[in-house]
Amino acid sequence: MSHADLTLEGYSAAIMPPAFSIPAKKMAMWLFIIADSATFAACLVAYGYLRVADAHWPRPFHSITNVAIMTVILVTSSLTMLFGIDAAKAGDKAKAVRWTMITAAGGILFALLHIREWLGLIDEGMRLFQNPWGSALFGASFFSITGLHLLHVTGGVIALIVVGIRYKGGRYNSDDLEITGLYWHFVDLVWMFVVPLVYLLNLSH
Amino acid sequence: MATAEAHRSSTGKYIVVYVCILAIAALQFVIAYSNLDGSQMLARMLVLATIEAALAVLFFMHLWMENRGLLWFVVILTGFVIFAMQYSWTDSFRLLNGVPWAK
Amino acid sequence: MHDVPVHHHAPPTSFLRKHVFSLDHKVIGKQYYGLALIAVFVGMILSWLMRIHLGWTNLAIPGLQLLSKSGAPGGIITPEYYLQLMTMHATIMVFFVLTTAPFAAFGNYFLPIQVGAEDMPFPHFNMMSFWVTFIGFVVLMSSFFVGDGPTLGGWTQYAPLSAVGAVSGPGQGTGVVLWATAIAIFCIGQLLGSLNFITTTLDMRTRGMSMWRLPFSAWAWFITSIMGLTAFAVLMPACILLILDHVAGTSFFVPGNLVINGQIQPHSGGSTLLWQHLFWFFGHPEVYIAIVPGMGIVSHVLTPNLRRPLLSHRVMVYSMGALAVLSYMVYGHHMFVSGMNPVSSLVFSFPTLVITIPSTIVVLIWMGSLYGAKLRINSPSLFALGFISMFITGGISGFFLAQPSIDIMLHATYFVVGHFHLVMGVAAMFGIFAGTYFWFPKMFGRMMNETLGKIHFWLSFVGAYCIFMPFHYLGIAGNVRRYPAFTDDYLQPLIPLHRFITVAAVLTGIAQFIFLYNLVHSRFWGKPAPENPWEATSLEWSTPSSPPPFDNFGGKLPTVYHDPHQYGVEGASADYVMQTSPEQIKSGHDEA
Amino acid sequence: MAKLFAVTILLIAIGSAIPILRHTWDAPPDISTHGTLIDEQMSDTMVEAGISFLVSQILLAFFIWKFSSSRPSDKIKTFPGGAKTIVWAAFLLVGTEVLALGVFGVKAWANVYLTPPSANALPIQVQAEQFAFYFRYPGPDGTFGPVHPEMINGATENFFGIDQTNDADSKDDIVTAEMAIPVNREIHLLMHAKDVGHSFFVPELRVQQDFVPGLDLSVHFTATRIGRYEIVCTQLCGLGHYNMKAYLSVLSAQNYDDWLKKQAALQ
Repeated sequence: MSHADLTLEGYSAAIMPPAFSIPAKKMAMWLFIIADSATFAACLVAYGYLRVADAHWPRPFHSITNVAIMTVILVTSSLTMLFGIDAAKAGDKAKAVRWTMITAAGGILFALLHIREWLGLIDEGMRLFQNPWGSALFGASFFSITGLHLLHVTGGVIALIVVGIRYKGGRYNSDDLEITGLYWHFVDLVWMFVVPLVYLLNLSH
Repeated sequence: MATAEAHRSSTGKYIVVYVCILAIAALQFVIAYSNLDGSQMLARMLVLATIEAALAVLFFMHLWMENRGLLWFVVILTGFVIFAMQYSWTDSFRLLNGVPWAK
Repeated sequence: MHDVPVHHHAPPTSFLRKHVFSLDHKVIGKQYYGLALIAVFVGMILSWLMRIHLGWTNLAIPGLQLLSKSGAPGGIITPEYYLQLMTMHATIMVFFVLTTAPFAAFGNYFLPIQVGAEDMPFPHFNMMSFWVTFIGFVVLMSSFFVGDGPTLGGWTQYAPLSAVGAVSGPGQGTGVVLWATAIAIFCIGQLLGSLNFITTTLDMRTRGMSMWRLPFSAWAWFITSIMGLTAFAVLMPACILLILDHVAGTSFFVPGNLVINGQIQPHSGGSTLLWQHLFWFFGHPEVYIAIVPGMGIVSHVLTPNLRRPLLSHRVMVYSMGALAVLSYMVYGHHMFVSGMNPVSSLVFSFPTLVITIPSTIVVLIWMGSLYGAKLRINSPSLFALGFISMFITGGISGFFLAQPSIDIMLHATYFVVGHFHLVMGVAAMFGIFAGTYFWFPKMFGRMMNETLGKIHFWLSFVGAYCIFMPFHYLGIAGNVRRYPAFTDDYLQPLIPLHRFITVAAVLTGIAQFIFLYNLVHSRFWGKPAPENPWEATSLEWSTPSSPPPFDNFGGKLPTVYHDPHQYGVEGASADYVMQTSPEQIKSGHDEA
Repeated sequence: MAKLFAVTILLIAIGSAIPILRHTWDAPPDISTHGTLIDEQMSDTMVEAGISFLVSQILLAFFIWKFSSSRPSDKIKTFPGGAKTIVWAAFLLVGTEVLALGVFGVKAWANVYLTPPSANALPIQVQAEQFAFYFRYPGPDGTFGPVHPEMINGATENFFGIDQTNDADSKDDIVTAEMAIPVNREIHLLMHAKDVGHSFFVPELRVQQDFVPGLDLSVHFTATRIGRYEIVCTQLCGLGHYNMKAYLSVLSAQNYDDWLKKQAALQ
């Protein structure tokens, strides 16, 4: 058992209790989330900055159906993640794995819908450097922000599957599942800002 | 570690939060179709998104149940950094008027 | 001692795991130090080339044509090659020396030991952090040999010069992409490092080690890593957007209707000020990422040599914290005349001026602690005192630059160059030197040569003033920076001063080879170090051996009973009380 | 060793102050109306910074001298008042001093940047490009014609992209490579970057302003002394950055009119 494990299991005779009463791994995830929020915030500020500066920013989205479905899927996957974590905490391993995999499936579905949407837009002539509706920066910012988010979703799905399998095999415990869950909720949380800023404000009337 | 019983009751709480988040998201979609001008709409969107995010952070990510120190650490640090980024806006607005002679 | 035994992993035996992909924070710390050492000499030699060119523009530097045939035909540096060398000098120094050496190198080695831990909580991340940084360095250096050389855009890479591609000058195509890639990679490395540093400080402290019992250096690394966590997270997407502008034809930072080389550029809609905002939002915290660890190291080195604690532990820590907070609120002072909203200039000016207050407090605490102390003069303490002198000098020129009205005269002149070289370049380097002389016995079990150390100090101290003080005069006279040659009439009288600086720079640079020799020689043939050569109290001096064993404390974790800097304690059995000593003392000097 | 160190610090501190006190390398004399405020601000700051610099370096030297030679039996002494005094001193002395500088500095800044140019200011356009400045005078009609970037052509010396055949306003515009201005007349300088970022710096005029591509800025100033000065670029703009300059001639009103006529004839 290493020192790190000591902190993870709250074995506090040899060391000071952790600052915020959470294991180091969870703390690291929170720190990652803080850093990542700064990254997304920088991207969104950059997008907002450019959008405000352009009086004729394109508003090409006709339908909200796809993005609404994607939002519901992602928020629901957060909920299923919570069920998985709860089951793991209660010791019901099979149920926990099942819910985790359902969450991962939700992530995959989200990613597929997203890619389908991307392909649709690419079909309409939207590229990183141009689009048929106006400011070239529309495509650039849309693809880079949603792309960054999609990258996070993909990473999250892989993490969920890996952690889920290893949890099943006994290598990881319910805490690890919970920490992966933290990340997954964060991906969901970022989407909550991406939807209104990138989609809804660019809705054509 | 909390007991299984505590978790059964938390399931109910999660569903309430889930419904709230979806309801707020739905409200955003409704606002998107209203005829508000840009800044008004943006303000409403941001407020709603922040509420959604707060719900997710506090209850999905369990920050409310953690040590209060962690809550303050995360919220103050993230809030401060994001707030500090907002200086640039005035220049963005200036770009609207400071168009090059060419245009 | 009431040490608690812990089980630990067996030390690795394979060469790769032991020396290359080591998970041991001590090895990683040394690797970072080695990287910084290579980088600093590369950076220094680049500065030599630049200085020689500035003093004697048409002087051929033998052999330089081998590095770049087009950049230095016949050994004479072309203007564009000068700018490329300058950009690389700045990038290497800021990122791969001033960030890696005081923060990543010493922090990795000593933070876990100072909090009383076996290792960092995420050794794999730690290893990745180093190797990712290393890859960043390799990518950056590769730009010397790829295409038409490294970028010439300066380390700030202002768009659109940096964003429109090769059309704007040599190195602006591949060079910029490599630069931005290297920096983005570097950001990932430092994010991983920061993550480890923060969790180590928060969660790995040994029994009795409350936050207020952490020594100054540990506090400084902790505060720095919080800055690093958020600042590098902003630079990374900015670099990626810059790369997209290059390779994917986006125009985040390029407005429309630019005519370069007779062609209208295809870009439109972007903003050059956006890049500046994003860059400086990182850039200013970065300045503090370079200097705050230095402040921590200097405090940590000074206390054992003053034989008394600093006047206040808490005030010192709060001041460093205040600097960290302010560093996010002042970044616009780099942009006073860059076309930013003139009202914002005033808004940024005041927090910048307020920075004077915590900085003054830090300096006055050092000075007030000198009062009535029993100062020991040795290489580490000389460098620490030299740091204070440099920090004062460099800090005071900030009075001028914080005011937008004066900045009209001084912006982009050598005054700025003198200011930041003294305060974050030389001062931070002095912090690194102080740390090296101080911790070398712990890192390698041998003492460094004192005489050589002192010679190194004198030459560096006097040399640094000879180089950087005249920069201020040049700046006041209006000498613009980033000029490979001075063709303007009003700059002609200043050229003798430039030659003086060049001579000083070459001599000071040569003095650094004394340090290198001392480092290498002492590593193998130095006098064996006593257990606690500086009679210091913090935990790194309680490890069973020098260098510490694989698990730092030999299978047991220490227990901490005291504040970190207990010197000259009344009624104690010795002049100093180790943090691990269970001896009951009346804590006389520290309110913490 | 410590005493030598103290003396070294002292010598460096005094040696650094001498060129400042003797004005060995001074800023060129001011030729503008707004520059006085900046110069005053500069010299006030120099006094405060100089005093802070000398006092703190001398104090550092003195402490190093005095407290490095104690015997082992000596007891350590604590600075009177301890950290509390220091914090108060920092806030009260340095804080107020520096903030006062900041507050007074607002006036000098606002004088340049937050006051609009007067209505009869003479408008002149300046376009910065790699690596030259070009100036455009509106001619008798007092208005500038529009600019067409696609028409910019160095070979035909159409640096601004002016369409002199079709645009009425452009017909009388005068484009020059050198800037001439009448003395004691306010100039409203309209700044445009053709390619990358540049800067307009005339040390004598106490004017420095970057050109921002995509954002046309302006500065205004009044020169008070006839002479010939250098305009230099201070924003890194590429390999010829150091060579990017133009001359500013401040002429008497009569000479300015003659100059302008001569330039108009050359168009």
